[in-house]
Amino acid sequence: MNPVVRTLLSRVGGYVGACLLVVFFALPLLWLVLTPFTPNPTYRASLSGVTLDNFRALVDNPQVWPSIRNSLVLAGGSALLVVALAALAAYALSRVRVPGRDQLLYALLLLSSIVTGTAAMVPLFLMLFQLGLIDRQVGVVLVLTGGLLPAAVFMLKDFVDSVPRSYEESARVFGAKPNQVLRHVVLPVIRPGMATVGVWALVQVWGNFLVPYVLLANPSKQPAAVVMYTFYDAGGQPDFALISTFALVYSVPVVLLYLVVNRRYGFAFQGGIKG
Amino acid sequence: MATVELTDLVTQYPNGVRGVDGVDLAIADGEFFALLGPSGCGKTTLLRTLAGLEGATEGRVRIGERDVTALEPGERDVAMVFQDYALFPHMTVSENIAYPLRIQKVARGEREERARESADPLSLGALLERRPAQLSGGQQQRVALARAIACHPQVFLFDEPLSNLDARLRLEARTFLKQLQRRLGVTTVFVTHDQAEALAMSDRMAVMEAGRIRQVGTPREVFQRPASLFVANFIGATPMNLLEGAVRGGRIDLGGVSVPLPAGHSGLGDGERVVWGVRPEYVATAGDGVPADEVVEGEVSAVENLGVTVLVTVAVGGRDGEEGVEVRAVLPEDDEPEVGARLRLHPQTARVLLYRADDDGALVEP
Amino acid sequence: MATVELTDLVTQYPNGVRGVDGVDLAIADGEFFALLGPSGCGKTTLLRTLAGLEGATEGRVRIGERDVTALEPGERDVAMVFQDYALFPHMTVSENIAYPLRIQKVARGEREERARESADPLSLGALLERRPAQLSGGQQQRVALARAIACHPQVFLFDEPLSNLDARLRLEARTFLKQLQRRLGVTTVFVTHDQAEALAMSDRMAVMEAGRIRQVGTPREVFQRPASLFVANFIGATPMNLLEGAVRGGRIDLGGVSVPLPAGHSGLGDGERVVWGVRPEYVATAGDGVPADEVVEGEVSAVENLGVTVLVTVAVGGRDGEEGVEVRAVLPEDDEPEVGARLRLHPQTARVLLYRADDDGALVEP
Amino acid sequence: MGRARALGFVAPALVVIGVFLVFPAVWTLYLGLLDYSLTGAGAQAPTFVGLGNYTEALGDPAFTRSLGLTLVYVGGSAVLGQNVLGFALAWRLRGAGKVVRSGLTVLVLLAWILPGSVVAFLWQALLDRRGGTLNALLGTTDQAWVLDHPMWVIVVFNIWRGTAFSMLLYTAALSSVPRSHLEVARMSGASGWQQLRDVVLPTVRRHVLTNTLLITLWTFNDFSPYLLTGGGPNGASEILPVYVYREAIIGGHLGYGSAISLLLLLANLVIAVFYLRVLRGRTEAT
Amino acid sequence: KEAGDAADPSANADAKDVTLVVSANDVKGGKNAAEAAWIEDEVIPAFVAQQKAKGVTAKVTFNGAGVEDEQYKTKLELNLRTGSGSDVFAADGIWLGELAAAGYVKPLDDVVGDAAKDWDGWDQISEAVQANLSFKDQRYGIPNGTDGRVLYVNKTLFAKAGLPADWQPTSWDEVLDAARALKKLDGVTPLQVNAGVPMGEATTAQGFLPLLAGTGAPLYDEAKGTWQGATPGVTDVLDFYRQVYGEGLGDPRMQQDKAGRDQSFAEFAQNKIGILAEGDYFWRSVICPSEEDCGATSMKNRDEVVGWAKIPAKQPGTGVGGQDFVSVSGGAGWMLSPKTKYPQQAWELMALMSSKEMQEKLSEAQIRVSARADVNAETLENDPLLSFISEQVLPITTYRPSDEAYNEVSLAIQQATADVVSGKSPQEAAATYAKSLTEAVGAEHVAGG
Ligand SMILES: Nc1ncnc2c1ncn2[C@@H]1O[C@H](COP(=O)(O)OP(=O)(O)OP(=O)(O)O)[C@@H](O)[C@H]1O
Ligand SMILES: Nc1ncnc2c1ncn2[C@@H]1O[C@H](COP(=O)(O)OP(=O)(O)OP(=O)(O)O)[C@@H](O)[C@H]1O
Ligand SMILES: [Mg+2]
Ligand SMILES: [Mg+2]
Repeated sequence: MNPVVRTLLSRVGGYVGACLLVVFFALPLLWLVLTPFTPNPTYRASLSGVTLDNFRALVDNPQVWPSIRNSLVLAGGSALLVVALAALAAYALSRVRVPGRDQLLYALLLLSSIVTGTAAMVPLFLMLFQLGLIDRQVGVVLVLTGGLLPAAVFMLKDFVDSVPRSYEESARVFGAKPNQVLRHVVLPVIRPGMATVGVWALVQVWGNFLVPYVLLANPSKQPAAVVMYTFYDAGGQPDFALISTFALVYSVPVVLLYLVVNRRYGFAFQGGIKG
Repeated sequence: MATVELTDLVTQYPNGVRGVDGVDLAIADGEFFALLGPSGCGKTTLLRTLAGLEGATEGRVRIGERDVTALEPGERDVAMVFQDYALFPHMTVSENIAYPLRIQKVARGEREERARESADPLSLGALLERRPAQLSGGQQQRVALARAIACHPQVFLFDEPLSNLDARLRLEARTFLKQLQRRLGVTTVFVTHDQAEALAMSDRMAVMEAGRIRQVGTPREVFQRPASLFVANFIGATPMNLLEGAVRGGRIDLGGVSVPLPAGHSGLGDGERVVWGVRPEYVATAGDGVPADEVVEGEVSAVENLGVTVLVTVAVGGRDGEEGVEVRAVLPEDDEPEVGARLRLHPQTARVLLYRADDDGALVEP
Repeated sequence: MATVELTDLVTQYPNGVRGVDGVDLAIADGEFFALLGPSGCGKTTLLRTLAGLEGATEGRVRIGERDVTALEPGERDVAMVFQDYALFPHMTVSENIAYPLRIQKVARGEREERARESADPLSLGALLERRPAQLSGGQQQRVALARAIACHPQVFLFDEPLSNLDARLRLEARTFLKQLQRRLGVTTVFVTHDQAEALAMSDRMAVMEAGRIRQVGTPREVFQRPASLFVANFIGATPMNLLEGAVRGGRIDLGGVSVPLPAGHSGLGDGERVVWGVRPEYVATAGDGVPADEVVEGEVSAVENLGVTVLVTVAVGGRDGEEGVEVRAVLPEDDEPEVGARLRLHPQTARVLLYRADDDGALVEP
Repeated sequence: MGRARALGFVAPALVVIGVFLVFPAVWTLYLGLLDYSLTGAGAQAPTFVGLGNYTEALGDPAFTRSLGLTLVYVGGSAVLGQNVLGFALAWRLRGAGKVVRSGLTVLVLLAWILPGSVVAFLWQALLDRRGGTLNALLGTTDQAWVLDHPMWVIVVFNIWRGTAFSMLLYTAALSSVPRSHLEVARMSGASGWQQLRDVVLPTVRRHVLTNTLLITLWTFNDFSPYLLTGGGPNGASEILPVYVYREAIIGGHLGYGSAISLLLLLANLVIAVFYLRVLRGRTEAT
Repeated sequence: KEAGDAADPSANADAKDVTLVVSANDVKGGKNAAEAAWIEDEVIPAFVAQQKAKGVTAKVTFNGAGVEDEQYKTKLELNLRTGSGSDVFAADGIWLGELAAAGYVKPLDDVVGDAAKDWDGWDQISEAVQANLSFKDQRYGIPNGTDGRVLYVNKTLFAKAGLPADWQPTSWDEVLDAARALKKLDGVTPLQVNAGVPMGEATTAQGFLPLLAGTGAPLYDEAKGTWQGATPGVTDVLDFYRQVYGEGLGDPRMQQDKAGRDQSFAEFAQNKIGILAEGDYFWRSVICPSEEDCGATSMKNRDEVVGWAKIPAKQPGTGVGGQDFVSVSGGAGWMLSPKTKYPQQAWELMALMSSKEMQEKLSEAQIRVSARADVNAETLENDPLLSFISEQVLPITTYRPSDEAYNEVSLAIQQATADVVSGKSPQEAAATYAKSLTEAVGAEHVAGG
């Protein structure tokens, strides 16, 4: 085949493929973009006029802002805790040879699938009750952190593995104590990894409904994910005006966070467990 | 500044490999000492044991008056420059240089002051606010040096600091590093696998093989009288001519050619197998005045331009189906022969060294 | 085998950088041609454009009789050896060597046959079933070569194939590669930033700077008469002495010292600024018979051992607070001076080259 | 770093994991041995039934069907869908222009970071039988995607939702493939597919393993299809997490639900070991 | 074990500082906002004032929620189990059996004692409605309200199909005939009866049970302690479903869809459904004329367009107790946690909530059928449907069994209807149902076969 034609064809094919992918990924988002501005929102993604009334209704709703704040507290708290604990653990696990380390990590990963499942709700509730952590946000944060930690360590360890040891050794030769090495060198270097894992953890918590709902009694402590489900009118009909607008507002912090992290650190993963 | 003394040092890795396997070494105060050897011989391990990054399995390390064997790296008062420089990517040049001072809790203002002081003589003054990723290889190397200098250590440890530089830069950096060390007068241990680097820069050098030191001496001593075949093979810009043969009738028979026995070796018995060695630089074209029994003659099989000189490989002997031998000579550029031409070479008998033809390959002293 | 011809070649990267910026070059059939230049000058880009890995923005590439400018890399009948060898870690040596044949759908049996054929002369016969990770650097390099040979290309392209070897191996590989190319007679383009490599191995070489070719010629031509300051600076095992000065009264005043004007340059006007250049190898200690006006005298500031020779740096002039200049000389080992000693040097006027003291720094032809 | 200090670094994470993960998980596993329910008489005095719950589950056609659906779901959406699409995206976007790359990346990531409850609405709006965007787009009326092709819907949904992770991981992986290896293949005349097979895949095999392990695990536990299909119609998309939800929360059979959780875990383990075998087998040879 | 502790009715009876927590599945600004507002703005201030008059400082918090009933129930059970959470809570009558069997709740007589026995409000609440929050003849809480089911009809469609505006079928066949007539209209779903799993309890309460009541026997025979298995009655009901959905009179897809109930509401509001079997809240909260209250499903002209009819027995006279017409009611009420620290004050709060005054306030905020007859008498007269229900339906209605197994039985029923809707034969579905039933309650508690 003529090389020019060939290049042209592959170009065109590439663009068509890219367009299809864009459509595939963008189509479901249409509703989120259009509905909040539609006067009488329904399941349909249509724009029958533009209005900001829905936002006004949202502003007037007493649950909205506290719930977003609670979401920030829960998700932010969990993300910070997850990142902090996982970074420490990942560093140690990456640098010290422990027999069976990878198996242990994987076993924990598997166990985490149990506590994130619905069946564990009862043991979790009873345990937190005994610990006096029911209806306290810190309890929710701890439970969520526990569930996310194994995967976070798993992912962060790959980042630490990719940091040359000479950085640490160099600092040690200059007399840095181990925690100084960690603070001055290792943590800053794996910051992109921590940011990425942090966003990941935050997203997981941000959308979590069951755990905060069950473990928090007071509605004023409930996060947005729980409140999202309360926007039904008296007849049990979803109130799309509120839901769509709230969905948009509710998504904004996560998207913003992603944008910030992406700009500052680049959103990236390391990968490749040591087979 | 300080002396460095290693006694019976052994460093064994957890997997059982002995990276350093019984080393005794004394390095003088202010000396520029090179550790040379092929890849995997244990140079880095030795350096790291000195720095305290690896624990010594046996033996002792003394720096100055202190026995530091059991001390942490940070307590040994040494500074190390790693092969990959290990500059912290998230710190500016200035912060990198001042890092050791930060550890020593020097106040920020003074830190910056001293960073500037170390940076200036290395022409880094204008780069202080950049990050390592924005520097060229040569600049990175200088930052690593400045960082090592900034903490005024008693000993510098350099692990192949030049090997990441390109050929030209490497030459310049050599001179520069040497002058710097001279000026600072800090005892320096320098690891390299490049013999030219070791020769050019060091006051004294050690050649290592398999965790052991094979020879210690000034570059001159090591270059002129390599103590073993291994060292002989390793040292020199062009590989040394090393040909196995047997003593026969006061001469040495190299298979196809025979060369005179150097003076002082009459003690060698007839038929004894030795390795005849001479550097290509000490092989010249045979002028008319050269006695015929000191000439080896053959066909030029390769010519390499070395600049002002050429390295000529001559296939000697090998008639009657016998395997011949190759003799290399470095000749002035004007004498460059054609490949295929016949050439008469004259190895300077006074420069010839003999080695035992056994595993150790020790130098046969006259 | 084939000639290679580049006409007005320009290769521009998407970011606007012109890696190759107007190159005309003709390489003869069977020639061993080296591309030399500092990092970033466009050597790799040129080679990759030749290989078809980068598209030419302007100009044409011809290999043999064919215009290959628009062809895919796989259709150009060239083989490339990469700097990192690019051996596939998951394939055995034999599979690696036979990989191009596998793509060409050669039957398995024949593939193994031909892999063996290419491997044997490179002494890889015993290693065919190993994987690259189990090979030393030198062996890996030979496997990469065998892979290039196996597909019987018309042109070999080598991108710094030796730079990952350690110093010793590099020297051996040089000779080996040269001999191999000679035997196969395949046109070869060889990229390096190491001038010694280019000098030693190539039939002809080109020196590049910033995407352009600055000089083409045999190693001898380039070494003896670098066409510009840039080339002069770049070529040579030791950096050339290049000192700026002014013509004054039939001599050249270098600031503090004055040296004779070389023959054939009487056309230069008084006060004209030139760069005086001479290789350290062409500077000797001044014997008694040397006329005083050809001697430069100063204090030794550094001595580097080069093996059989030493590189001596002498600070000349610089009295009365004036900045002096440094003159380097390569002296025989026996003449090694002490640092700090006074030394009289004699640059061979016949070897001195003059360059214009402008940005181009072109050679002033006599 | 010394062992002791390392332990110090790991300890906080271990404590949190021990208290808030291992302990409740073990407790859950213990409940799986009981005839435990949250209400009714079973809550008063649960009896020990040993492996009763397990035998019951394995004998329950609803469970086996659910397990089968889960395998289809995981296989289709994660192992194949996210893996392949994520890889393809990472591969294509490598050479793409900045606009296309960042645009697509943001879209893919949005699907990943938007909260599940929001996403559920988005997909209901997309697939709605009456006025869904998809029907409007295709000109089909009254096409109830969720009812007619429930498994397809949740598989495609999960591909949409989860591809971002694979894409990110493979982007990192692909940057570890030496360019020269690809170029050797190109110089040999290898086609795009041959380059992929001979160079890229062998190099990123470990990343494939990591990725596949993680997304398999996550997809096995993914509850979000419930928000789309509710497990229906008539159980046709009742994957195991939904099954557990129905049994444990709606039906109140906590002991049973816990037992299923363990079975879920075991299935996962078997699959993980299988991956390790397949993907690692050849690495050992080196 | 914890749940088994004996309650002490007199605990803290004369405390001067009282803290109480009320919870319900409603929340201001969301689900059932009116009730949440009522609790926060009416009940609590009134209670605080009432206590203050007695010299007691009361602090009452309301823990609202707005989630699916199963989730509310799960959390409620966890709270009751540990004794954390609320003192007074809202619960659906059908949960009582389970909660009581688990020991999570106790009879009012045990927890509160005489005060509960002597409450004057009981007189206003009919026996049947009281039974909704009673278990084994003991009262566990005070009912808050009740409801009734009818068949809603779209009069416009009826007119188009030539059916009478004051339609009142007397047998299932008449219903089906009307549906068949409606079927001739284009784009109209003639008849929608709740079925299938996604609708949850609505399937049982709005669809299956009213039909079953029309076959003569209740689902659960209290006297014998048996549930109807694959009885002819059950099979008849399932066969009715088959006719509706198998003949295309109803839209089976809507019953399978997760949001199917919402869809049927929306379609009814758009005049696309002829007959819909629903409870009264459909009238007041789904298709009310106010767009503000009922959103997209509001019907401005509801009062002109929408008619209703009582649900007929299978044949006249075949209903439970030989009735011609039947209905099923449910309803939630207030219960208190046996672990409350302040049983007397909690009771006082409950009693206040169920007082005439408060109940009237609630009915004003959101019209509904209260549990109290005196309240209904005053509040319902302006609403034709609700007064119809209160006058004509409640007398013939039946309540769901409050047995602890009810939840599971209901799940089995939902599955059976789902099977029929998706094409299985009624006999097959009934057999599967009977099997699940046997597993859930034991063979000795299953009648018929
Ligand atoms: N961390 C380690 N664990 C086990 N063995 C090691 C370790 N590091 C090095 N070795 C082994 O110890 C020996 C000496 O290694 P070392 O790194 O000191 O060599 P080197 O002389 O620095 O080589 P190079 O020039 O390649 O850097 C080698 O055989 C090497 O394989
Ligand atoms: N992929 C690329 N995209 C943009 N610019 C590039 C790319 N590759 C190289 N360049 C630029 O093109 C110029 C020539 O690069 P090239 O790699 O050809 O240099 P080189 O002579 O091979 O250098 P080195 O000795 O460091 O390998 C440099 O300025 C480089 O920064
Ligand atoms: Mg080393
Ligand atoms: Mg290059």
